Amino acid sequence: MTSRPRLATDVNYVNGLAALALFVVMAYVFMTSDVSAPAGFADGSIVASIGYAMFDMLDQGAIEAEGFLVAFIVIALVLDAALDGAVMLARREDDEQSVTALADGGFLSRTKETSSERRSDGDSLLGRNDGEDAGSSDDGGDD
Amino acid sequence: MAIESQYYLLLSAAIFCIGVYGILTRQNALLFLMSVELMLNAANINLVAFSFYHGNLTGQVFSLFTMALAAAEVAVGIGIVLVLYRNFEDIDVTKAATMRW
Amino acid sequence: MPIAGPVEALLGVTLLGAFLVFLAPDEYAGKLATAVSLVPVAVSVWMYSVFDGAGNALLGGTLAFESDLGWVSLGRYDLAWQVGLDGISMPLLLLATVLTTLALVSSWTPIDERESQFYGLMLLMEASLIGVFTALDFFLWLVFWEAVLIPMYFLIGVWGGPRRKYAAIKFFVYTNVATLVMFVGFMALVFGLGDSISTFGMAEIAQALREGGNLSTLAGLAPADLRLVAFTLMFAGFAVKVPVFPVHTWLPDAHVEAPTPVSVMLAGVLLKMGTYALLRFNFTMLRETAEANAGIIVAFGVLSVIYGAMLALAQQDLKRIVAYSSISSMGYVILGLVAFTPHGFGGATFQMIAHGLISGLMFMTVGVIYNETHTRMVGDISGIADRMPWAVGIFVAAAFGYMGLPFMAGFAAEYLIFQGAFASTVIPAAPLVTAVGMFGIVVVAGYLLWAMQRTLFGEYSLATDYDVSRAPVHDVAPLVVLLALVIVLGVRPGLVYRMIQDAVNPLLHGGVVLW
Amino acid sequence: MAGAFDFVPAIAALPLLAFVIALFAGQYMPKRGAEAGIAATAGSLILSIWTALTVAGMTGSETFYNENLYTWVAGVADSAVTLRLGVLVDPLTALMLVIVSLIALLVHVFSLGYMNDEGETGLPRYYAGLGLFTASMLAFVFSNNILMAFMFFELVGLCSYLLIGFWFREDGPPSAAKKAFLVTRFGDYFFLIGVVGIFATFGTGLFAPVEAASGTMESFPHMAEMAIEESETFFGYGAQTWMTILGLLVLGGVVGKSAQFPLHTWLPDAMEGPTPVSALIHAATMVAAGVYLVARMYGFYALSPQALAVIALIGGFTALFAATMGVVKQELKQVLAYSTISQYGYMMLALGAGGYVAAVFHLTTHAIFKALLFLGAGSVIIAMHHNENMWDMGGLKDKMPVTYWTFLSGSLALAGIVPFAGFWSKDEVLFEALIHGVGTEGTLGAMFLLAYAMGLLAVFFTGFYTFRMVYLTFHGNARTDVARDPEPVRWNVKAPLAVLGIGAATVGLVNMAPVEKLTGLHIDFLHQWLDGPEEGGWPDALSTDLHHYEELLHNVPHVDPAYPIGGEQTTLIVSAALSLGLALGGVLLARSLYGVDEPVEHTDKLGGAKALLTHNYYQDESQVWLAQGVTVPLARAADKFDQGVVDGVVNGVSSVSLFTGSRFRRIQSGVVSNYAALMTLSLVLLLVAFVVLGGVA
Repeated sequence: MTSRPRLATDVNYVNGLAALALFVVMAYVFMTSDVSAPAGFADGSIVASIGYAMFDMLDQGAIEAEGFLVAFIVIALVLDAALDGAVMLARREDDEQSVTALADGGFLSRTKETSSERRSDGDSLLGRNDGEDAGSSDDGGDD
Repeated sequence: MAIESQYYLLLSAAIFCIGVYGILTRQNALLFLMSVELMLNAANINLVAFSFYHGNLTGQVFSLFTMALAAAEVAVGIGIVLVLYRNFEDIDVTKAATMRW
Repeated sequence: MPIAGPVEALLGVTLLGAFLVFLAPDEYAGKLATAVSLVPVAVSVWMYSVFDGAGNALLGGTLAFESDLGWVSLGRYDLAWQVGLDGISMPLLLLATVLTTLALVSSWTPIDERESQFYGLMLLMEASLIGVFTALDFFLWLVFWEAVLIPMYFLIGVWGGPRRKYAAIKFFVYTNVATLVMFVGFMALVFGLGDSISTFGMAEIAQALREGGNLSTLAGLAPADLRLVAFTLMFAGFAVKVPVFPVHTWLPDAHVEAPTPVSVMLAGVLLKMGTYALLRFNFTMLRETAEANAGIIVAFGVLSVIYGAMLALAQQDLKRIVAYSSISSMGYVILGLVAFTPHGFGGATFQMIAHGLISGLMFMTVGVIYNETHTRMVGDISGIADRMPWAVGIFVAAAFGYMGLPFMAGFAAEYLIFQGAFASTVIPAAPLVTAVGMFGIVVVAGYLLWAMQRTLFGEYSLATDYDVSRAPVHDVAPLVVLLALVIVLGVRPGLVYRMIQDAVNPLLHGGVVLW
Repeated sequence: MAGAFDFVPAIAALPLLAFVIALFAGQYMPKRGAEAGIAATAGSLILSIWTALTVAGMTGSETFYNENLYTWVAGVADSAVTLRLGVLVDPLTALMLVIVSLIALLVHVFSLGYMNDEGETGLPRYYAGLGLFTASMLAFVFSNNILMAFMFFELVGLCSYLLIGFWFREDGPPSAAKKAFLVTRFGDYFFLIGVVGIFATFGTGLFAPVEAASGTMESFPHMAEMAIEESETFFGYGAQTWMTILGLLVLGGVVGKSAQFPLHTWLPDAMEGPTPVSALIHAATMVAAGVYLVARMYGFYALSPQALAVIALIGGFTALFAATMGVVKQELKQVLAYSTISQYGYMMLALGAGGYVAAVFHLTTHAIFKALLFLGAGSVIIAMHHNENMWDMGGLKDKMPVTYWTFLSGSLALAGIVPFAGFWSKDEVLFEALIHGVGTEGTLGAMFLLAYAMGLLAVFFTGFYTFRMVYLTFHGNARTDVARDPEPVRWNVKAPLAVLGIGAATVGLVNMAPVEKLTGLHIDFLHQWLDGPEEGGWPDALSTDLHHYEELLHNVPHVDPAYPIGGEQTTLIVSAALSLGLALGGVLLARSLYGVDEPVEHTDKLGGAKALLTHNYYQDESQVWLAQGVTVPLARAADKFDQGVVDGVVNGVSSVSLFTGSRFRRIQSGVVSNYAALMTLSLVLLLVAFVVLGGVA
């Protein structure tokens, strides 16, 4: 099997109509709205002003802005967390044999055994939840 | 003469709707991620446009943050796609429907 | 005012105990919980002995163990941590603490799985109950009122009988919807009062309402109509908890499925929340409305009495019999409350205590028999009097207590209610209505005697494969304590009736009596 | 100095103590608790006699006592009544205390023979029950207000339940116990309404005024009297009507406990209990309580002609009705049971017809001879190894002479043969009914006469069934092996029989009214006892004296005596001769039918009436039908309604929401694209709505 790109055949065009409708409505709204002329920026370096705004040095920037130091730090942390999270999600559990994506050139090379094991684990876990749910609703309904 | 604000909005709406279209019509999780990226950038266009409209840089700063967050989102998103693949042997999002009712 | 009064101490100890017990290993959980619950008993008995409250908590009486701290500001209303006791809540608090301890002891035998969680939830419920009976700020009260449901839900739903899920969900949804209805009614009053109140303090609202005239038109309802609507909604809401016919059907299911100790708490204390709230809200705050509609309200009360008794007559399950008879007994409370006479109010409040003790005793006794026989169906058991003489003796005593045998608490309460209702000027045709309600004492004798004859006496036989022997001491001990309490209160009702009367008498005076 | 009156509460407290001791320590005692009971009842008897002597003025200056001793419930508010417990001692109380404690003592002693010697188990429970029974009855007797009376009345009911159901391992006794409690509870229901009504009307339930530090507390009969004089209205009724209603309500309890028609059905079933208990129930405690209550509050009943008429009619009817049923019974104790119902009917007749002394007199004599008969029957039952069927007996006369002669004494008293106790009292009852019936104007008089006629007819039946019983049991040839060789009884059976046997023969002498009237000798001691030697009678301060009652009877319902046949003496002689003649007629008929060596059943001669009588006029059937044919189906229907309709609505609501939920949840397909599509569509719709509506603002 090659990993050559193919034309998508599983496209659900009917749902796409919703997106089209959304565009129509938005376009209608925007085009009929009465918008005054933009104010534009004052003279000066925009990029520099952005930099100053990020570090709360508003008095040095030429263009009006707000301080974003806290947001900057927070986003730094979030990025860090996201990275950690991504690594955690992506990492295989210890007992699984480590198969790198590159080694077999794609996603499709995992052993059948491992996957079916996973599958059954997941099934039984979810299946039990399912059963309990159904049971309780039946209790309520029948009596 | 600057371009009227409506057209920025129109552009952003178009890109946003293309993103939405992608999400609605495709089943591949990676395409989903790309579509979401499009939608985020549509929002960025709006931010920059309104920043210009109000003469205030806050919108532009915001769009920078959005990009940073988009990066974070992609990182997590791809992680999720990996897990999805591991659990379902596929990245077709319509198959991961075990948690419904 | 010290930050932490006895009430806070009670709550704190119980909550802390609950968490300790949650963490304790199963083997020790029962004993530990019982030991912990002795602290609230001791504290509440001490509180009773130094009780110095006078008058009604909502009508300007002197509160005992009061504390009033600012809590949250919500718009133009200040929510406060306001707790305190008067002559109505003090006995109920005692009832809650004492009954919890006894119920905990009676759980040692039947509860044999997830023990630490069971006992923890029981203590959690005790804490909430303490809160319900002490809180005097509506929001605080509502928090506790709702908090009671959560442990109860789990206690029924996890440790209950075969249909426990159905019963637990029914109980939870039913009472929760009732709370919603009641809440709407109460908030209508609050909004109707508008600027004349600045807190959710029950006393402030009650006094504003009793002085009259402060109520403004709300949502197109004139003040008089607003009172009526609010009264109806609140009555409907609380009636579910009492429970009053026709919103009683959650009770038998909950009782039958719940494990014995939980039934004890449910019948002994939780039902009293309903009547306590009726007394505090409907009959204190909206006195005129209650008086004007006494005929309808008393009809619900009397109907509950007779209907509950008739239903009890048709049951085969001992627990169901007691459950339906609870409906009957709580109907008397309604009859007493609506009479608007000193003995009516006093007797109704006393009946809450008396019925709490007696129904608790009754459920516990049924539980002890169940522990040995593993069945509660009347037809399955007979002649166990020989095998477990003390338990059966107490069963007989409890049954007669339920029938209103003089010198037991139930008689005192019922007599006072009858006395109050008979002389009522509010109830139309009071003597006749009272007489109809009193017929319950005949029916109650009918079904209890019948059940006793079939189960306890005659030749020994048992449909289940268990060997019936004497109940262990720790099963019988709580029964003895309860029976002793029932008799002590029956011989000397004044032990609690004095403070009850002191607290309910201001209800009869027009307007607010300042002490 | 502490006088006898200070110890009156101890009269009831001693048996109560015996109850506690027997219950908890009885199993460690050699006689299983009997010791405590005997000591306590003996103590009660001594104290009662001391009290009686004090009332008679022999051991102190105070001759009556009425105090509130204990505040049960204090009414704080003005309009709230205060409920108290107190002690009232007047001649009636003193007399009854002596009777009750005497019978209780004898029954305790007899129980040694009947229960201990027979090797019964569960004796501590038995003696505890007896103790509590005695205690409740004694406390009931000295109650000074109607609420206290009611409370102990109920305790008496409880004890009867416990004792009748003593042999709980069999099926019969628990059922009988249930019936006894339930039927009397039905009567007590009305009694309780009456009590509540009396308190609500008068604010007090005192039988007699109490001199308290704060002033005199009036009694409710007196207040009722005043109210009638002043024509007040209560609850929308005139005073007279209201008093009648209250009186009849209280009468409900009396009818239940004293086993009057139509609530008498529990009493024959109550024979399932041990025989000494039957003796106690019938002679002195439970059944007597009802009649005693009417006598206790006679000042109240005397105010209502309707109530008097009802009492007299119920009494007369019950006397006749029960006597006819007694004629066909096979079992010794059943005969006695119906005779009890019948005799209490006489007492009610006397009370209704204004014969207060006659009623108390008959209560006294009946207590003695009925206790005797039951204990004698118990003795026979021991001898017969607990076979009670009279057709299996016969010829016991020679084998158990003590039992026979004492039993005969009691039977003569019951049949009303001169000079045994029953003759004097029954004769006086009938005489009073006759003269008041003739003397009273209007319907009330006619009612009295009707009741008198029924009472008179019952005398014949009484004579017949009593001696049918005696002949079948003791005379003729022994019909079974057991009867040929009966088990001997010991002193503890014979001693109580002897005491009572002598009593049954002689106790009538305390009030030989006919002799007094004829000879002019003042030997109507009981009359004097209840009336008092002084002008106006004593104790005047209590207004519970005979003199006061006679005044009331004369003033309010206008009950007056008149002598239809010549003067008082002639009427007296004719009346006495009539009742004696009828009684003798009954005795002779019994002798001719059953006084032979090999008696046979003659019940078939009754024809259709036999079935009616053996089935007790289908009273039990009808009441069982009322309970099982009406109430139980009604309860089942209510249950169906509850489960189906009321709970059905609740479950309906829940299934509707569950159903809609189960449909709506289909939206949650789990496919992300669908969710996104829905969101998009919703957004579109929202925007369109805004556009159409022209924005938010």
